[in-house]
Amino acid sequence: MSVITYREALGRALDEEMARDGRVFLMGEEVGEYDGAYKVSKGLLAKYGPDRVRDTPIAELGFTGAGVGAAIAGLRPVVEWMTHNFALLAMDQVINEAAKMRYMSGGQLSVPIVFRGPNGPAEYLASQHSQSFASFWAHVPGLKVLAPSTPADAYGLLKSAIRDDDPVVFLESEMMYGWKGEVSDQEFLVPFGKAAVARPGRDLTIISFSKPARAALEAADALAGRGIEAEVLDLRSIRPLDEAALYESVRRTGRCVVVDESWPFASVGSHVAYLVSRECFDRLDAPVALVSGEDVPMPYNHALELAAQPLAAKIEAAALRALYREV
Amino acid sequence: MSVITYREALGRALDEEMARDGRVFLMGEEVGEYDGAYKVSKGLLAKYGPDRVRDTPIAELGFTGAGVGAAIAGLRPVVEWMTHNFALLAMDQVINEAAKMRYMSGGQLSVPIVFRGPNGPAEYLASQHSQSFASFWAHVPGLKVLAPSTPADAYGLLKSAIRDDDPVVFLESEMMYGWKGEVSDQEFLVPFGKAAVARPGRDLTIISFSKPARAALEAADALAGRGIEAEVLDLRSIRPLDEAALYESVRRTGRCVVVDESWPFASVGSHVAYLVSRECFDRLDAPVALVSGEDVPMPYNHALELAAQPLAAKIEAAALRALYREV
Amino acid sequence: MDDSLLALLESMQLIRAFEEKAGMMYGLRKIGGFCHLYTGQEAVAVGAVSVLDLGRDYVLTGYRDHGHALALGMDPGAIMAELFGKATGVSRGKGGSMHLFDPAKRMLGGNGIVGAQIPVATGVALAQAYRGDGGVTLCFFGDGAFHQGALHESLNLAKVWSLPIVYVVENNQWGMGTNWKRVSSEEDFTLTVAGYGMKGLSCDGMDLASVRGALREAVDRARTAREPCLVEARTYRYKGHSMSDPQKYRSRDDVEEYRKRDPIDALKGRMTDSGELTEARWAEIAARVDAKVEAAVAFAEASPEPASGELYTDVYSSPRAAG
Amino acid sequence: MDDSLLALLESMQLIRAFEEKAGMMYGLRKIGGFCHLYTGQEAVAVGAVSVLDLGRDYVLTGYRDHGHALALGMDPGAIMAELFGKATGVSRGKGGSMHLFDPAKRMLGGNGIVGAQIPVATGVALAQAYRGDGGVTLCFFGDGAFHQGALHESLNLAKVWSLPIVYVVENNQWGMGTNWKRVSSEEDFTLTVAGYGMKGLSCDGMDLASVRGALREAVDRARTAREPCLVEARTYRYKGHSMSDPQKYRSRDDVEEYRKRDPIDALKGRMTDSGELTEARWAEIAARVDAKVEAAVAFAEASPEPASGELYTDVYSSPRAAG
Ligand SMILES: Cc1ncc(C[n+]2csc(CCOP(=O)(O)OP(=O)(O)O)c2C)c(N)n1
Ligand SMILES: Cc1ncc(C[n+]2csc(CCOP(=O)(O)OP(=O)(O)O)c2C)c(N)n1
Ligand SMILES: [Mg+2]
Ligand SMILES: [Mg+2]
Repeated sequence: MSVITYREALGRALDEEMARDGRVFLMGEEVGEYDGAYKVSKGLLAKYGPDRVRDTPIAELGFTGAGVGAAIAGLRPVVEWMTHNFALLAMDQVINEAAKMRYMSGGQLSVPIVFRGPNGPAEYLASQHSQSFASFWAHVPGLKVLAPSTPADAYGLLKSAIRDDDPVVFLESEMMYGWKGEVSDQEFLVPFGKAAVARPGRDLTIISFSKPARAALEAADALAGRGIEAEVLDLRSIRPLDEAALYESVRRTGRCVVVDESWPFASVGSHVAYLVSRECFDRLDAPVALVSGEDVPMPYNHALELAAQPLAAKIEAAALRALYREV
Repeated sequence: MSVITYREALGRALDEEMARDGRVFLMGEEVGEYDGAYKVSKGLLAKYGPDRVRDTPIAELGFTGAGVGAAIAGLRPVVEWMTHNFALLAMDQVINEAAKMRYMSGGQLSVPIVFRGPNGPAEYLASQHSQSFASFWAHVPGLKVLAPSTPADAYGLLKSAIRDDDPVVFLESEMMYGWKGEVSDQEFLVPFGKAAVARPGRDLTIISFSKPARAALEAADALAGRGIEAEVLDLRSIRPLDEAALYESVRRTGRCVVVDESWPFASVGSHVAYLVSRECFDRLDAPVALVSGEDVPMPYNHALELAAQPLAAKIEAAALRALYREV
Repeated sequence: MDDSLLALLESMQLIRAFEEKAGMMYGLRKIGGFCHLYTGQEAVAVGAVSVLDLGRDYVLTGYRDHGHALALGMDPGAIMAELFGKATGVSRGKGGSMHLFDPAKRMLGGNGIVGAQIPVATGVALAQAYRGDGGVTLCFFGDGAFHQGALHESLNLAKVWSLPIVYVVENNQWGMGTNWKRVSSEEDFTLTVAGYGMKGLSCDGMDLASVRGALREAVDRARTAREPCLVEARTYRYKGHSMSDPQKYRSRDDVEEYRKRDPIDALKGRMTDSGELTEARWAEIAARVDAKVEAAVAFAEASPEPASGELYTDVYSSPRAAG
Repeated sequence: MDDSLLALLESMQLIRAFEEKAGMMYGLRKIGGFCHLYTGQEAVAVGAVSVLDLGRDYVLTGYRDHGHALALGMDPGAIMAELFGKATGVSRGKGGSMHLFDPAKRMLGGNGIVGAQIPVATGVALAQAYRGDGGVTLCFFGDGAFHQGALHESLNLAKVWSLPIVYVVENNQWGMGTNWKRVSSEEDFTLTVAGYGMKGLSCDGMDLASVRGALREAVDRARTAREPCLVEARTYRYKGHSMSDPQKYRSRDDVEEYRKRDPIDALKGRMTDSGELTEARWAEIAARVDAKVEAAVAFAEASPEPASGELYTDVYSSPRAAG
């Protein structure tokens, strides 16, 4: 066991997978000579050279598509988007090429590729640099979508993603890169489609993924101070989704708050909230609550920026309402 | 009153708005000399000339962005996407420019623009040409999203969209272009954010929008044959959403089926189903059902293609299940 | 006598006959949706593919892909079955006309989004360079696709990374109803790519020899010097853009002008004049081609529809991998 | 004595002083997030803007936009307040450093997505052409942005539609840590645009006169002949890409080389030598500039934060238009 950062966990996963399999390579803006805009790929250029740690021009559509082509031709590319915000430019290649290739070729082609980078708001970045696109990716059959919130899950899921034969969208966060956690020194994989019980509890279920998973835990701490034991589930994998785990928990607790930092409309959050509403219909003691990012572009001003996000206080308040307690 | 097609209704709206306001112009692939890939703009080039009916190269990102620029500089562009499928290439301009411009400029700039074209599956078009992107657009604050299913609504909403000071995404359908309906010969506007009661009923509420609205009506007919009176609501406007109308109806009927031809995950359909589940929590006699497009890329084979869509039989079955009746 | 040239003539004739039959089958509603015929452009696909090493090279193209598929030697029956949406189709009835794939025959599709194959093909060439396997990728697209940003980004990547790729613009002069001159800031595409430090070659797409000459040079440059390049093949499509195009944007005469320079007739004429081909031999070829096409139709007709359970297969590598 | 030249010198000095102060304020955590300073490139924005007709022309740029905003005469206090995220900022604290807008001063932003302003600017020029108002649009972007597909699509549109636009590549030689030569298939961007039938002009971005000469020609061509064109201004940024850049990719010496050719020092020197400028006059200018910058900081400091209700304003044209 070592305590390492989320950033280091990703770097270790990349390093190990590149060492293990010569078909694995990394490409993206500033991944090589600059050691990564957020230093995830630190040291990899020196170790593996420019063919396997490939700097690209600023051309998201082009290099993302080139990754798809390399994958159908038998390699296992990891494409780093400097942030997911810029991936809007590459959506056509991800959705119309990567996600559909296997299906429209009648199963003849595989696209073993990972698209990764920071997603969601960070600090003082304003509207074009503070978006969570989890809902866009999750909408699309053919893609797998991962959103770990701890260094250990980041490590184990990235390794699984690189070994997977399907296109995987991997959601990180600028804010999470510095988060620390215990990671086994032994190699391990985390499987797709398994939610984690980040904290067990019996009074209500809080479901989240990615960065807000920590706010969910903070809210659970605050609730514990009021004698309320919240169970916190961290989805880790959005597609496939561990529906069974969610239903099992909510059927036990009877109350549920879903937390998602994306905009609310047509989001992963509202989808999960719907699934729980439907599948736990007979066992719910209160409507499922959704605490999402506010339905606005992200403002630059920091107080407004914080107000736009699903911070712990909002989650706590939603939990109290779900328990019909005073907020 | 005249009986005209959805296509003609759109053409009439464009024609009238162009005649009314010299700032309104149409641009897109084949809108001019070809009279429109689906003939929506038929005759407009002859009437208004090439500056106001502007053919573009195949460059969705570029000409969509050019529309945004023209809008901030004071014109009122209508951008035709030959189909929404191709708009994935233009998403960055729609989301990062059009939708956010007002907000990130602190209210200084307006983007009065309409993005329109056929959306969703048609026939034998396979995976890259059969996508409904309603959920992508609806996710984004700053955009308004319209999805009329009748000629009259298409006419009245397109006129409202062109006069609106915000960016509007307008969802049509290749299959709907030939649909006929009565449209008043007098000019009229349809306001945003008002759902239509396409059929009144008391036993359950079926909510839909765009092309599946017709399947919902067919299902209601079939249900009527079984003595079940379904109320069919046609959203027409997805953003803003007429939440009050939905809740009023479901609180009355106690049962609800939502129909959306998009993929299910993080969709308009699952979002509306969640809202209804939450807001009508105490009044629901059964879980809200979602009948969506299947969670697969669209196959070419026609039988599979039909099986992938939310046709009337599936809606009827979902309604029966919501009524705890035998399917 | 040049047997290989005869084989190429037969390949062109197979495409011609296949496409004419596909058009008929569309009329009979055996085929639906978008169906883009390759008639008139046969010399481009056949000529280009003829210079490849099919042990290691790859081809990608757009939605007007029947010609490339046939030129690569894909089975006409499996292609026709795909157009019919049958389970025996190359893409098991899931892809249709625009999405023909057959990696064993080096065909990586078949793309419906104008220009989207360009970055993908660039990545295939990247894989070839990465492995150093000596392979070359051929990427076909139309004059209309030339204006997509995807092209610009890809040309730059290919040049900066020295990828073994040849971009082939099939300039059939129309992108749907739009003449290429009307939407091109520079009519000569080889000049545009020169601005990317890339060699551009022009050839007569109605003339097999001209296509082969340019492609041989281009493929050689890509393979041995890892110098990407672009070939513009000026050609013409005889039919409408897809089956639903009334073609008001051009006159019958324009089409007739090009039919006079028909690539099959031209090659046939030249070979007959030189004595390489006799009428009898031609009749034999034409009959064999017709029989193949008939057999393809019969195979497609007789083939089963995909089972309904196929709706949920091939979404992921393992069944029900995602919920 | 050339009063206008003195005014331009003062404008450059204002940008220099403003940016240095902004860097300090960032250090004091008054400013957060991405903050891209324009130091070193002053001659480009000031020179380019100086040839515009601000009654009808427009400017759009990327995220390194303080220089353009100041050159256009936007209020330094409102800009600094924006960087501080205050309610009195040009964008009411919602945009921040990357999103400065002021339509009255002809500034249409301020864009954080590399290259995204290029199609938007092309559309602004389209509106000018549509109205025939004689206006010209200036679109600034960096060497890194040159490889975005948005550029290719826009160049083609501008040329095909004869739009009154001038694209200005501020080639400061680095896109973050990437030297432009490493990612450019053709190092000379004017050659690339020639492939779009477009005139390309080069100028020395460290020399105000050179920038003005090229821009005057380009703007004139755009305005009178509706001929879009591109100007490459070779320049250099003295600071890191943004405030968090350790700059390991270049040496101190490289930066020093360019500082020797500092555009402000150069102009000052030339004007002093020719007698157009005295030390006393310069001291006066510098003092005025410093006072302006101090006042800007004081204004920003004293300004209120946006009210919490501002979170939901300016999403739509009318409040709560969407649910
Ligand atoms: C991105 C995108 N935009 C628009 C279309 C619709 N479309 C299909 S083919 C075509 C014309 C393409 O012309 P060209 O590239 O010259 O190829 P050709 O059809 O002549 O072979 C258009 C506009 C599309 N499929 N994809
Ligand atoms: C589409 C997109 N990709 C990546 C980024 C991250 N990024 C911001 S600035 C930059 C470098 C741009 O360099 P250049 O165009 O030369 O402009 P300069 O910073 O030198 O002014 C990058 C990669 C972004 N903002 N947008
Ligand atoms: Mg063409
Ligand atoms: Mg630069």
